[in-house]
Amino acid sequence: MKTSHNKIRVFVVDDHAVVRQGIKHIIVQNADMEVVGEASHGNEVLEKIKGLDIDVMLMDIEMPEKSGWEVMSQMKYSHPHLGVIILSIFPEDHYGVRLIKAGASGYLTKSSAPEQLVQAIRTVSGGGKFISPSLGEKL
Amino acid sequence: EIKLTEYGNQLRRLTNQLQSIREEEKTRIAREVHDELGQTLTALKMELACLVNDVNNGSQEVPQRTRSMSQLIDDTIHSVQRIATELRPQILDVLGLSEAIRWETSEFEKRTGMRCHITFTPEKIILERNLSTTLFRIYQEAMTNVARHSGASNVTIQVEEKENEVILEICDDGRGIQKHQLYNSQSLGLLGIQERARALNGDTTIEGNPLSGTTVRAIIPVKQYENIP
Amino acid sequence: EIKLTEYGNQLRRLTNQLQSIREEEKTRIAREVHDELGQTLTALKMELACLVNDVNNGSQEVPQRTRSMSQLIDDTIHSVQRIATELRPQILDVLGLSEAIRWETSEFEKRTGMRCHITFTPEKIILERNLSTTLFRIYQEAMTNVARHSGASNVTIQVEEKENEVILEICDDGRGIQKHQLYNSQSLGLLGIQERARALNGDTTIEGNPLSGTTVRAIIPVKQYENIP
Ligand SMILES: Nc1ncnc2c1ncn2[C@@H]1O[C@H](COP(=O)(O)OP(=O)(O)OP(=O)(O)O)[C@@H](O)[C@H]1O
Ligand SMILES: Nc1ncnc2c1ncn2[C@@H]1O[C@H](COP(=O)(O)OP(=O)(O)OP(=O)(O)O)[C@@H](O)[C@H]1O
Ligand SMILES: [K+]
Ligand SMILES: [Mg+2]
Ligand SMILES: [Mg+2]
Ligand SMILES: [Mg+2]
Repeated sequence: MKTSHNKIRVFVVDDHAVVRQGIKHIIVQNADMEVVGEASHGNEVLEKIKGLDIDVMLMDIEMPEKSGWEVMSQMKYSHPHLGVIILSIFPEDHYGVRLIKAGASGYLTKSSAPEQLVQAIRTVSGGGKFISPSLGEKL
Repeated sequence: EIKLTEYGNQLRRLTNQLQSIREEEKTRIAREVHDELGQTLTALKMELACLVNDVNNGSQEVPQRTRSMSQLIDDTIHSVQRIATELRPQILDVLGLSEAIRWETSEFEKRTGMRCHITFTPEKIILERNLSTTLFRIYQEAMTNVARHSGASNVTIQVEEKENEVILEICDDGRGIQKHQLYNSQSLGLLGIQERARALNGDTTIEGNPLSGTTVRAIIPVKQYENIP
Repeated sequence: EIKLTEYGNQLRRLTNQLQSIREEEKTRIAREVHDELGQTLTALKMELACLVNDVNNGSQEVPQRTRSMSQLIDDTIHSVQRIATELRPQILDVLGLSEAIRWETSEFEKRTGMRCHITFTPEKIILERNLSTTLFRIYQEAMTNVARHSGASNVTIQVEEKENEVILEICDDGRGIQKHQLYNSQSLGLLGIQERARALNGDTTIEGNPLSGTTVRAIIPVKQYENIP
């Protein structure tokens, strides 16, 4: 379900404010999407998304205390249909394959994010999986 | 001067070696951080200044400039990853011991050409941080020895979690470590393995045989936190 | 199980402590490198992508964007310097022991409010790298103790180079370390000082007195490279 403006509603999770800022700046430049909320800790996520209408979640994997991996496995039950795109600073063969297999809808390295983020959000919001060509080869 | 047993002397050498390793490590990382990262960042800063000029002058070079900046940033991120992973694989903290060992082993296979076989019993082993770290470091030290000394073609890595203990076994089919190498007072790698296990009240056995290769086994009790006051 | 003297047991504890310190250090640095550097670089890359769009759209935001990028680069360079210096003061390699001690001491004064007096005899002391490092680390450990335990107002630091040896002395006018603290088997800081000196065939004495404070002295032979085969 989209809002009245029919924008893709994105929720951003990353423990670093500079990164969340960067993501927001990219999204602001695209008319078909908006950031509807953010969290800086794995622990906050479930609380903060309660009652929110979200199409896509962008989530950092490396966070203190509760990693993106753990949050994702919890949301499998509470939000089984929410598309989650995992962000990581590490290359795809490090985590990517395992996370996609574990149910993530996409995996982006933070250095490829600027180019691929927008496309990934569009694909995942339409119910698809975003798999970069290099990750596709490994799967 | 206090008299020391041979084992005491070995401990003293290990202590000294640990001090120098720490010193070397710090120096190396300081240099890498400073040189690799410092230099590219400085370059980046200059590129940015040029870009500002380019934009102001409506120059044709803007796309070219931003591409080269993007490349510089990627290189720097790459160095950051390499430095951080060498220090402590993040995967150990995020995905746990089994994934960390799988990852390192696949890198090991690429580097050495040896075939590795891994089994975890049960499939998913979750351990507290200190224990994961100790087991991972013992694994690393043993694998370094396999690469350097064994001449093996196959390595079997087994991790088994029982009710009260974890067993890590690294077994190669190489020339087999000999008794005198085991008790050699210069062998600080194996002593380090032993002391790491001991620090968590664990134990190690190391066996070699020219027919069947070398086996390094560490058995470490799993703390039952509930039972500790 | 091999029997160990009390000193041997202490060595074993020191070994374990060194292993954990190394582990903690690595984890901390990995995290700093990953978090501080990795994340600002990621942000920078995103800002650059936005800038490219800004330029293409002829947006008014270009100057604002490049300013914030410039700030991100500066922050990263700053972190690089901080991390590298914490690991190993560059000043030690570039300007040598005396400048490194002067620099650290002035930081110490700012941090603790204690007055420090430094003398170098001769004024300019040039030592080989290993010896400089050892003396600097002993100095750091002793100064940490002064800050934490002495309650002193004044600290005197003396480095004297004689023909065959260097003497480092850190002397405070605090409450004075007591005998039982000296021989306390839990005191790994002082044991570390002693083992560092010993590794270079040196010796340490530590004395305390409630009237005159604490003195830590390390005497380390200067290798005469020419005479060693
Ligand atoms: N897997 C192995 N196969 C055959 N020989 C081995 C194996 N592991 C160890 N050794 C022998 O045992 C010796 C001691 O190993 P140890 O790890 O203690 O020291 P090292 O590897 O020589 O040096 P370092 O202190 O760098 O580890 C080695 O020098 C080698 O001769
Ligand atoms: N300058 C000093 N003035 C007074 N007491 C001191 C001084 N230096 C050390 N001590 C005493 O000696 C003890 C042992 O010092 P040591 O450095 O070995 O251990 P520590 O500082 O307690 O712990 P760490 O292992 O972190 O260094 C201290 O706990 C303190 O009681
Ligand atoms: K938008
Ligand atoms: Mg993070
Ligand atoms: Mg070895
Ligand atoms: Mg101390």
